[in-house]
Amino acid sequence: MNPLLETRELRKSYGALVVTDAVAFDILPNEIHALIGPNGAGKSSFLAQLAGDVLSDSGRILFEERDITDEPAERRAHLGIARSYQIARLFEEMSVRANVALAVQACSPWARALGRPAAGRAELIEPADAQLERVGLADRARAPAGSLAHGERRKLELAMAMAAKPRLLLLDEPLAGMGVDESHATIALLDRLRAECAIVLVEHDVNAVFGLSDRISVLVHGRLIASGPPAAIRADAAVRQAYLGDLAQEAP
Amino acid sequence: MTAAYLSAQLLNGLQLGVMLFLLAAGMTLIFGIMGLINLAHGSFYMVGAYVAATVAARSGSFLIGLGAGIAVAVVLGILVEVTVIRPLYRRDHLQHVLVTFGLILFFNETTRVIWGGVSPNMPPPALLAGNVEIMPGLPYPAYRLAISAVGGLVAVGLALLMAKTRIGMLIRAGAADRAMVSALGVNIKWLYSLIFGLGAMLAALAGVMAGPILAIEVGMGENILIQAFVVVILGGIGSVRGSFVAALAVGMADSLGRAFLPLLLSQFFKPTTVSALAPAMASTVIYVLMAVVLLWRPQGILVRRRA
Amino acid sequence: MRAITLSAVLAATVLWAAPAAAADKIVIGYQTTLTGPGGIQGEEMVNSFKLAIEHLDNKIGGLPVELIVLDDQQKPQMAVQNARRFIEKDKVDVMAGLLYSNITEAILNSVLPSGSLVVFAGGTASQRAGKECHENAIGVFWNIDTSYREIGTYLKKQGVKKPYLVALNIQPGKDAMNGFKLGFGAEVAGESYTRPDQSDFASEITEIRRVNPDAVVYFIPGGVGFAFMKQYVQAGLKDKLPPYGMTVQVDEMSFPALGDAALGLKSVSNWSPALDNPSNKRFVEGYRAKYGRTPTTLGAMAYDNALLLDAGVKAVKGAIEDKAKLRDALRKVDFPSVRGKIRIGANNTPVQPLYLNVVEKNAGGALYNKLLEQLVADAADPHGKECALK
Amino acid sequence: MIAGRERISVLLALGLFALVPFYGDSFYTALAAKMMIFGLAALGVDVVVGWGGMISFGHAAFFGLGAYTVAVLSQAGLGDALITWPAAMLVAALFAAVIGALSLKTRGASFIMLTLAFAQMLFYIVSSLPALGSSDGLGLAKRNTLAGMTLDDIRRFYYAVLLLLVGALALTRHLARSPFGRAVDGFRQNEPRMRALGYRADSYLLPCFIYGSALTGLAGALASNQMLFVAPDMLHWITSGTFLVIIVLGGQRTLLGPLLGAAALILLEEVLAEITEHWMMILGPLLIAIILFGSRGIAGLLRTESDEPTA
Repeated sequence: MNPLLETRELRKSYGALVVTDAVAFDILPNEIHALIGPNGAGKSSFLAQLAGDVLSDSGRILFEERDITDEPAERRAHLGIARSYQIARLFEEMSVRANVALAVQACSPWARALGRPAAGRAELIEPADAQLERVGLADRARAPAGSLAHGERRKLELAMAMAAKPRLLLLDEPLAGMGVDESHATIALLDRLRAECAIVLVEHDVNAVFGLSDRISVLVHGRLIASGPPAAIRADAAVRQAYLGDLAQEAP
Repeated sequence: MTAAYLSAQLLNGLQLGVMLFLLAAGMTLIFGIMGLINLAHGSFYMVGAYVAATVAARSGSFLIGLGAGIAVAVVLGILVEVTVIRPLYRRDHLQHVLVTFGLILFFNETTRVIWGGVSPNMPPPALLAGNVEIMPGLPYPAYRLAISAVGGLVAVGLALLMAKTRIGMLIRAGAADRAMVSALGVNIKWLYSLIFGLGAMLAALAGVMAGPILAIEVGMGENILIQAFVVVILGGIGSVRGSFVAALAVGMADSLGRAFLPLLLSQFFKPTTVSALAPAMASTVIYVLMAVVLLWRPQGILVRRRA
Repeated sequence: MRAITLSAVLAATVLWAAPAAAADKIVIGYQTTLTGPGGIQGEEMVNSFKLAIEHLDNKIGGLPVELIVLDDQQKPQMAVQNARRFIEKDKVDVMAGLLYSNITEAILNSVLPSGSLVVFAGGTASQRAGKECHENAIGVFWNIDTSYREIGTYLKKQGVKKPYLVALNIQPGKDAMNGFKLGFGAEVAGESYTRPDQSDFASEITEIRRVNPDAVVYFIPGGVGFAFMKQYVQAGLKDKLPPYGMTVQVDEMSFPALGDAALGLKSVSNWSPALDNPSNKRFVEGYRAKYGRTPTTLGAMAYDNALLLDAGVKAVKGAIEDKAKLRDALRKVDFPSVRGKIRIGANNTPVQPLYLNVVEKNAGGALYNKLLEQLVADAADPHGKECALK
Repeated sequence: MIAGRERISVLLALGLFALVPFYGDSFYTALAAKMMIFGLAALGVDVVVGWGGMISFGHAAFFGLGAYTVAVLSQAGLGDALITWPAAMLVAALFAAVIGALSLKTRGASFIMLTLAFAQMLFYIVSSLPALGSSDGLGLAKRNTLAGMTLDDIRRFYYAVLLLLVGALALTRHLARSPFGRAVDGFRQNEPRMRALGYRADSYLLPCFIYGSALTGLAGALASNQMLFVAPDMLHWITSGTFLVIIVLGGQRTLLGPLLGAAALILLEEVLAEITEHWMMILGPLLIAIILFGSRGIAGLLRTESDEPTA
């Protein structure tokens, strides 16, 4: 099977600080591929490079065998890449529903944007509500996004990312700040999402990562030091040495 | 067209550029580090000139006037920073623009009340009053040369301050990453006041030096301010070196544009057309320069592209 | 236009019906620039206008005066709003004052169609004296074109061959230089027009050196003018090539800014404090006594503004309700101008003498303009022949 | 973002304005017309600054361009508002397209300075072109006619202005609520997120900039008709600053804000100028205090808790 997305020799640095170094990474359709590593390993930077928020210094990114290295973020979104952020980036002054509706609307053509009020459009509201239902935020639809609790903000991020019906979802710590019940529900949701799209998952919750992922890659100081199925990663000596040692202590 | 004429026009451009640099240097630091748009920066230029002219006339010494002008501007600058500007850092750009717009109205009208609308006179120091023959057939006012020299010295001084001192290190760090400086445990409030005072000092220095050649009048800060903004944008926000290069470029473009556009146009058009067209075109030269540079490098001349 | 025509007809009928009786007072709407860089000049105008009314026993043409003074802030929009207020709220009988030509233009454009009478002391665009002259707009100002025309004539007589012109790139600047060319009548060595916010003239001064003219004529009023003069003096050109201009650029208002840089500058004016006539004596002495310095041309124009109004109202015996009669009287009346013998020309601009002055120091070491000679006794605006008024 | 209670206050305010000619004499009518014209100009600025989050410090350029368009057409003998007013909007829009496209290559402070610089550039060009009357400006022989009907009577002109203001408010309200307006609001609140969702900034911010500029251009056309005069100072940066003061004074992103802000500023100037010739010494600190201590503006004060964002 051809990979949905792959990177070749991807590199990014800020002055002397190299954040991703010659990263070769790929993800198959409908695969959940987790990216783990210690803080500051460059995981979020790597996601930003994939999403186009940050342009890479060198190397290539291929999406469905098409070179998107120099495409801006909005082009990549249209091609089917959506992302959520580590620190939730919401439209704080809008309602929860309007946030998701805005994500739905991104897929519809510009010319249709001038007519009736957004708030009365079923073609925006219904898909938005469906996503809110999926993440369990339906009862908060009318609340301003700025008033949400931490876990709820994560869910809203997820709903917005899913609203675009992406083929590749880039999730940056979707479980952070969630309670146990919320976490379980979200993990179950991600598991089901596998049927719709591929997911690159950056997450600190080790149990969730090992439980959900088809493959896991380990990023340390901007370099991929290992990549493989969960069992192989668990057994990898280098990973244990470099990373899992201190992660094991952190894990609950 | 002689070499002497060309050199004279280049010197004119240099001197204008140096004046712009003195204003732009402070503005770019205030922009870059505090994220503050300060329209009232020109007010320090004006206050410096007024105070210096008055003190110089009373004391009979240009240098005492210079010192007084700068001192008053710095004190005023820090006072303004502490009282009005400090609550603004967390606000948006629009509020910066409006509050400093309000400051301009206040400073201009207060100056008018204090000095009564009369432009004070400020002769150059006697030592620099004459002309220097820098080339055969090219006499040039000594005072203007002195301005360029002082501006150059200030540029070097600023470069040393930035490169060699702890304050310079903090300023550079602040320009790159505001949060980091406070994380280092530096008293950010103190640093901001200091930078604002430094900006006011440079602006006042420019104002005092302009005193003997320009009219000291209410509103003198605003005209040069807009040109200085162009410099800041061209040089890249937060970059003192960029500002220096951009200031010289703008100074040259403006002076040479005024000198050579009429000559150039007269090759193609009738004199009446030239006299109608040339001033309009000459006054837009620096804005065209800005638009071109911006299309080519939106982040400024010297600043490297950051994604 | 129909509404206006109709109301004009109505107004005329009403006036026809009413006998021309003397009004009980005259309301004057006085507008000039009181804030901004021109504020100090406007202040002198208001002071002089008030001084004249004081000298006329607080009456204009025998009528008690209600004077309303407004500040145009040197903004055309504000000026028009003020003019509206004069007409519609204060119901003034006549508008007076005005300083900057662009402001005057804005006001004349907006109030003349409604039949208002404006007797003003400030500058206008040159076409106001020519094809855009209007019977209801009467100027008592100096005249830029005419002044520079006389500079041209004078320099020609002095044997100047290649003069260089520097002017602000605004309409009065162009009017000035066109006036000069008219009087000089020959090719000039070069000219440059500088933008109004430009205060560094190094480039132009270098150009002057390159061209190497035998005279320099400039029109750069206000603060930038001071800047030009200081830089010109510093370049060491003043003694070799004294620049010629109008006295309003080198008078008591500019001396504080220019200092000794002004010494020796020659300029043309339509008035001098030294003129020997009773009105002028009263004005200059009164102003010195009250404000502690010699007035400038602007003050003189404002003072004359009041004197003309006084004479006009007297001529119609206080019957100021009949605007047309008052206007005709103002256009023809002989008034005791501080300028000596002047009259309002058919194009509603003054026909007046022009003088050459030079800045010198008096016994006390203070700068003043010394009257050198009268250049011409009856200078009329060159555009007058394009005016259709009789 | 425009809730029911606000709709009532909008209608109330417009109703009050509609009554002015019945109670005020022609001077006050003209003053109220000026408030509406500046309100309309500021509405255009609010569309760009308030809704789009693009702080334009150069809207005086569009105001002036609209005004000059009317003056130039009037000199060419074209005096019908049905031609000249749309032409003014078109000219403003064309310039806005170019200035906006260039300026939108940057954000933040650079954007502010770029719009300022372009406006100053136009200011210098206009004030030195003899065809445009140079620094003296141009006079209009008479007001435009509206489909053959004269507007010389201030009341008639007043109602024409009121009608256009109502139209502009209605259209702006409609656009603000449309998906397009929502997207523009999204860009103001969080541009990177919008791009990650797949929105192109140029497709939303530039049209928003152009629309707002066209409104300001229309206001310029009306201003030239009221004053019967156009002058370069309409394009000066101080005018741009005044527009910003108006929207902040009145309250951003509120339909009524620009109109209230314009009314307040014009009244404030009148009142302060009565008190002292040095009224700017009061206005400056007053402005600073208003922004430092009460930034929601006049319309913000009218707003109540129930006006929450609606979905």
